[in-house]
Amino acid sequence: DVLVFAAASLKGPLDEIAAQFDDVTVSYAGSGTIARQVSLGAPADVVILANAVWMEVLIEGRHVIPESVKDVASNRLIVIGAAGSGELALTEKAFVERLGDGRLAVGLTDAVPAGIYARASLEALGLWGAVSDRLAEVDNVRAVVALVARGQAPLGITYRTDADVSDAVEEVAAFPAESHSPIRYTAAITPSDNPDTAAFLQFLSSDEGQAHLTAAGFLPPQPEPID
Amino acid sequence: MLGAEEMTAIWLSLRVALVATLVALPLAIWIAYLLARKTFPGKQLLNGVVHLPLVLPPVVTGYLLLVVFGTQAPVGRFLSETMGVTFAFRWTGAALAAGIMAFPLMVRAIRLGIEAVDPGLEEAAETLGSTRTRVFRTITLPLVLPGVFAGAVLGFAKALGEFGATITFVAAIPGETQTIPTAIYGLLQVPGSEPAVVGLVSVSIALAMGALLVSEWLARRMAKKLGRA
Amino acid sequence: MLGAEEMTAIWLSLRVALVATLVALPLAIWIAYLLARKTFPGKQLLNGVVHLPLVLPPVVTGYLLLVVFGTQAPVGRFLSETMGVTFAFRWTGAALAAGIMAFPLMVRAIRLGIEAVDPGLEEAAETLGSTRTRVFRTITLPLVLPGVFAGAVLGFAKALGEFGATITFVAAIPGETQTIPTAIYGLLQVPGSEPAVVGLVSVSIALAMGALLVSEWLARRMAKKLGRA
Amino acid sequence: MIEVTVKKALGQFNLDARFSAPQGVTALFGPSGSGKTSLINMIAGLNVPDSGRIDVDGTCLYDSTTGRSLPVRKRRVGYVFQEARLFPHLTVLRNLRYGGTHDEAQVIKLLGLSDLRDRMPANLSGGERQRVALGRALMCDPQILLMDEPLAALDAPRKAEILPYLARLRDEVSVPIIYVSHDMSEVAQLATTLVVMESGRVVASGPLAQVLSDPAIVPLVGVRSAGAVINATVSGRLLDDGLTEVAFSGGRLLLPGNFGSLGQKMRLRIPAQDVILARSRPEGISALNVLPVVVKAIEQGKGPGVAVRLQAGDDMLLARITKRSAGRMQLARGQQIFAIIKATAVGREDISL
Amino acid sequence: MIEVTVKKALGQFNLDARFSAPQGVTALFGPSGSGKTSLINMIAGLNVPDSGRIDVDGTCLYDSTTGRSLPVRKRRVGYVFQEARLFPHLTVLRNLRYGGTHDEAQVIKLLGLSDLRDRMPANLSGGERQRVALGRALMCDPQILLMDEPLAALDAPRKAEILPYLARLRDEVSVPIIYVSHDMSEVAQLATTLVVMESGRVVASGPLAQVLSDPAIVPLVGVRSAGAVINATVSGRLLDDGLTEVAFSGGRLLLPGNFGSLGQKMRLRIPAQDVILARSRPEGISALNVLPVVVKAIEQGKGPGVAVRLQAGDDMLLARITKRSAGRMQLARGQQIFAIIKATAVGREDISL
Ligand SMILES: Nc1ncnc2c1ncn2[C@@H]1O[C@H](COP(=O)(O)OP(=O)(O)OP(=O)(O)O)[C@@H](O)[C@H]1O
Ligand SMILES: Nc1ncnc2c1ncn2[C@@H]1O[C@H](COP(=O)(O)OP(=O)(O)OP(=O)(O)O)[C@@H](O)[C@H]1O
Ligand code: MOO
Ligand SMILES: [Mg+2]
Ligand SMILES: [Mg+2]
Repeated sequence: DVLVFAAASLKGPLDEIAAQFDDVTVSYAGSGTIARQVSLGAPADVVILANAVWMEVLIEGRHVIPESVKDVASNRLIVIGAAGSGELALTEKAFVERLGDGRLAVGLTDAVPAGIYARASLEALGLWGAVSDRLAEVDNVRAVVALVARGQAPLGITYRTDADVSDAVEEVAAFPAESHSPIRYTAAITPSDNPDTAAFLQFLSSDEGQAHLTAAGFLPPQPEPID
Repeated sequence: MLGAEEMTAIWLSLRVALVATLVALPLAIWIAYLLARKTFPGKQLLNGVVHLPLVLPPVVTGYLLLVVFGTQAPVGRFLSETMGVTFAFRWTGAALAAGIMAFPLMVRAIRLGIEAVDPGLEEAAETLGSTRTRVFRTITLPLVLPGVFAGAVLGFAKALGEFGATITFVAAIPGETQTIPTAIYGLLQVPGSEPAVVGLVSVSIALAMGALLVSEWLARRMAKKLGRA
Repeated sequence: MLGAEEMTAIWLSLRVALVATLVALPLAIWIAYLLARKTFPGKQLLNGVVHLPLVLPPVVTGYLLLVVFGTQAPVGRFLSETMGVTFAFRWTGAALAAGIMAFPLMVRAIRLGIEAVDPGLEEAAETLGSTRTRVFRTITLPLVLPGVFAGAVLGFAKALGEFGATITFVAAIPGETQTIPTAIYGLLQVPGSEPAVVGLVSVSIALAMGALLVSEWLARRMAKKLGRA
Repeated sequence: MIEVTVKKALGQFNLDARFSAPQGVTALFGPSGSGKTSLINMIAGLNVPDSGRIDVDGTCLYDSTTGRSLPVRKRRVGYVFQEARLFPHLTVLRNLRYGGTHDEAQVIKLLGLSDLRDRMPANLSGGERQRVALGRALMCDPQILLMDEPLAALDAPRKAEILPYLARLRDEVSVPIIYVSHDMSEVAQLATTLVVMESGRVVASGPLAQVLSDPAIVPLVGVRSAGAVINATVSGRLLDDGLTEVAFSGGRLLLPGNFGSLGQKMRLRIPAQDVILARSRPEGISALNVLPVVVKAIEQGKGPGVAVRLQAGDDMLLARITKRSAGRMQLARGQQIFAIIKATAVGREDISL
Repeated sequence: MIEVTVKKALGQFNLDARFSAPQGVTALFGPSGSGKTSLINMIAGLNVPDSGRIDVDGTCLYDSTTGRSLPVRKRRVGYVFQEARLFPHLTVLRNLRYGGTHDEAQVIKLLGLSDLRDRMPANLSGGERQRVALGRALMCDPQILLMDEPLAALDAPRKAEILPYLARLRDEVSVPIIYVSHDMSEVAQLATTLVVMESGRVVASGPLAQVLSDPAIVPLVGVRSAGAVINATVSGRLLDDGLTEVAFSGGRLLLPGNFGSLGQKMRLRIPAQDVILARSRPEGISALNVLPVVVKAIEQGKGPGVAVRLQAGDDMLLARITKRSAGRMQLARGQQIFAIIKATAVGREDISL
């Protein structure tokens, strides 16, 4: 049996992939939670995180086998608005206008990966100053979607994969990929010596596995960033 | 160890929990009274609804709050248009979420208190010409105070600790809706933030312990007066 | 609407909540009795510790559980080596988390019940030659049953709804630790899963309502017997 | 005027009571479990009959045919409960004032409550508690007073102290009183009407003197309770001897103690068992009161006793003697004999001013 | 043998009581609030004195000098509380059996509990509740019985029914009983020892007859309560008249009712107020009992009364007559006179077999 601890945002495609095996079970949670659990002895065979920093922590603590770490997918950071609200230019004026006296929903900008990327992009595009005191920071990208879907916030920043969750929202802009460090979903094997893990990881990177991921809106793994 | 943002979160949490408790208390007393002493159609339904925030995952409660009290939602819009109360991304919204999550605990404690009051005393007060309202105010309520204190302290503690419904409903805006638990959550997502977490956790504990000690003291004073201690 | 995984989560939740409530109940009664009737050094500390799970954000409680009962942790290792009980990432751990989160609610309800029992009756039983234990078993406990029912139903509801501490402590492993609330959390990540979420939420509500009705019915029967209704 | 007709099933027990009582004190007398408390609870509105009607002084409190049932607080009953029911969180004074402050100073003085004013109920003795409950009911200025064995927990001197106050209440304030008691001397002193209950039914009711002098009632109320009640006037005082002389239609009686003022009307119970009969006027005996009387009737009781109705002036006395004495004295109707009444036999508790 | 010396401050109230009582029933008599309940609570162990010592039948229950304080459950007291304190969740039968099943059938029968067996306490009347409490205490086979006005809520016939059982208990089981009551005829019938309390202090204590015939005690216990207690033997029966003849050292007395069996020893209270004195043997009167007696002492009371101690055989009787009569009769010590005791004046409640 293979026990996979995976970032919750991967649930859709990963469930499909796991269904190809008889003996793969996936437990979903936030990346930070998973990392802490694994470092405290969780019986996971495979770890898939949406957060590269936490993977570093696991590698340093020898909780995963460093050589096994591998990018499995990537994502795009986008701006969502209420369905039918139309394209948004990535300019200060457009943001300020669209927000009105509302707020911009994002993940916690110093804690949740999607929030951290959002801050980086906004800074890179020179929009941070205009919106930094207009943020509504939440714990989870799905909450961003909920806020925008319920009309509570006019705009929100999420992954492209999240925009599909609700019909009430649509993508109104996409951040340039280079405006933030790459969004990396990395998988690794724990030192549990489970012989079946290899097959699962392999399938993940296979064309078939990747097809499930792209169908859900994920992008193929990005080439290694050049340090 | 605790930065300015943490201090703000602490003050805010205190305010949110206090307001949530104090505003919910009268309503909790009223509902508890209905459940303890009255029979009416839909009683079990009311009872069930009161317990809902306990059963539902907090995120779901937060989402339901959005659906009902959001700016675009009928109730939320009505409140903001007629009474000028908005909850969206305001500390009042955090208090609403905390109050609703704390509500079942308060109702149950107070209800148990009411059920322990001898109805014979209320009867006696009625024969002395008191209206139901006066009987409640002068006999039932004072005798229920231990239950009310218990309910208030449970509610306050819960309100201090509430996270899921709050962040979903009003996000974590520093100085407005970022309470201790949301601050802690943020910190926990970052590797190596443990010392700051310990600081905030200690403050939470200290606040709750303070409330607990005050309520125990009040209850003891009360019991002494009634000759039970 | 509800797939096999959801059904599994429902059964597991039911088992976790039941076990958590039933195992915690005797302990809660004991602690409630201590807090209601005894004075001893450290009483307020105990009282505070009991309330902790209420005050702390559930995630923090979850981490603390992981730190204390994890496979690598001393207590966890001791328990698993001596008694063969492991909590980490097992359904037993989910029950432990649920029980601990529900504990303050149970203790408080039962304590209020105990405080409402006339000590004069316990005195009378003592003059009839009963030991303290027998007095407790035959007089105090039966008279506290309404409080115990209230505590049990609050605890059960809370245990059904517990999310943060559970997912942090034991993750959400389908068939082992994935309860209704963690299943709902997962579903919320997937487009088009609203019907399943609504289904699970309804089941949660139905279960809690069932427990509520049973406890109300038991309490009413009891009250009738005591001639109060 | 109180009129009560009620039916109610209480578990196994069936209450089916009917009585009417004029102004004054109606005593409810009956064995434990006969339904006295249940009955006055219905008058207070704390219990709703299955059917019937309750009127107090022309006000209909309850009528099952019209569906009328006045709420408890509007019935203005002063209810003294068997178990006091003091409000445990209020001081004695605040308990007293809960329903009103009618006659406050007087009530506090007469019930000896002034030292208790600031106490909490938990620190009162059983008797103190009942006195406070009584005071509380009185101070709410009730239109009807319901008392459920209010004095059972009091000692004799306290009882004697409170009873005259109740009697005055009856006479001056003219508030109807329903009084449950096991103590016939209490009842006899206060009551105008006696209602005797047994197993949920009214087995006898009517004016006190009439019911009490009915030999058939003796087994129900107990031998010691029978006796005539007469009206008299304070007519003199023997200060040296500490005696008071009262006059009634049948002559003069010397009673122990200084009470009343000259010319004051009073009520006097002469227990049947304390009357001795003699064929000739006895000489050299310690009993001070010897009255010439005419035997009006001799009624055979069930036991060893015989009740003798005696005419003394316009009043009727009752004597209870043994059959054997009646035989030996050859008592007969119309006979002119003497009734000997010991001065000390008429206790202070049998006199009400 | 019970020996109690205790001190305790209760708020404003100071209890400072000392008494010792031999085997039998010790009556605790005193006004409301005098500390009776507080005192027996200390014997039961429910209240701890500030200092003192309590011994029952040679067992030390409490001693402040040694720090000994037996736990409540080991004191084996049968405590009948003023407020019944029945366990509300148990049926009457299970309440009764809670402390044991000693003498179960007899207790249930004598207290008239058989119909109540399956009832819940909430559905009992006040008197029924107290009877169950009494039964419960009796059935735990106590080494000492503490009764706090156990019969206050009972009607006269029930009282009369239960009292003989308590008397038998006293005589046969030889369990010491401490009995708090306001009713002297209850006390007189049961008690061997009388302890009179006032404001937390014991103001009089000793053998019942002695305390009761002390004129100084009369204001404390009430005029009606004084009276001699004599031992007599059932000596004859007048079936036709329904009378029973008893003999004592001073002569024979006819009493109403059929009680006891020939030769049976009994105890008899002759209330002082029911004795009439005559210089010559009166003729043609209804009172059946005329005894030759010698005046032993004439003691002046505070009020209009005079207490006359009379020697009748080896026994002492007490008569309470007015000063005026005493003067008119020119009573003097050593005088040979007659005591008239009405047969019906000695009530069933004054006789204990
Ligand atoms: N709710 C009830 N269910 C069943 N029986 C009841 C109920 N209430 C009262 N009874 C019964 O009705 C009878 C009358 O009770 P009630 O209290 O009126 O008597 P009471 O005359 O006041 O007696 P006491 O002098 O002892 O106070 C009792 O036998 C009691 O057991
Ligand atoms: N805890 C306390 N604090 C203050 N005063 C108290 C306390 N307990 C009792 N008392 C007082 O002590 C006195 C004696 O009370 P206790 O109950 O012993 O009287 P009692 O003789 O039994 O009276 P009753 O015949 O009315 O039952 C009362 O005046 C009462 O108010
Ligand atoms: O992988 Mo997450 O759900 O953004 O922490
Ligand atoms: Mg009654
Ligand atoms: Mg007392």
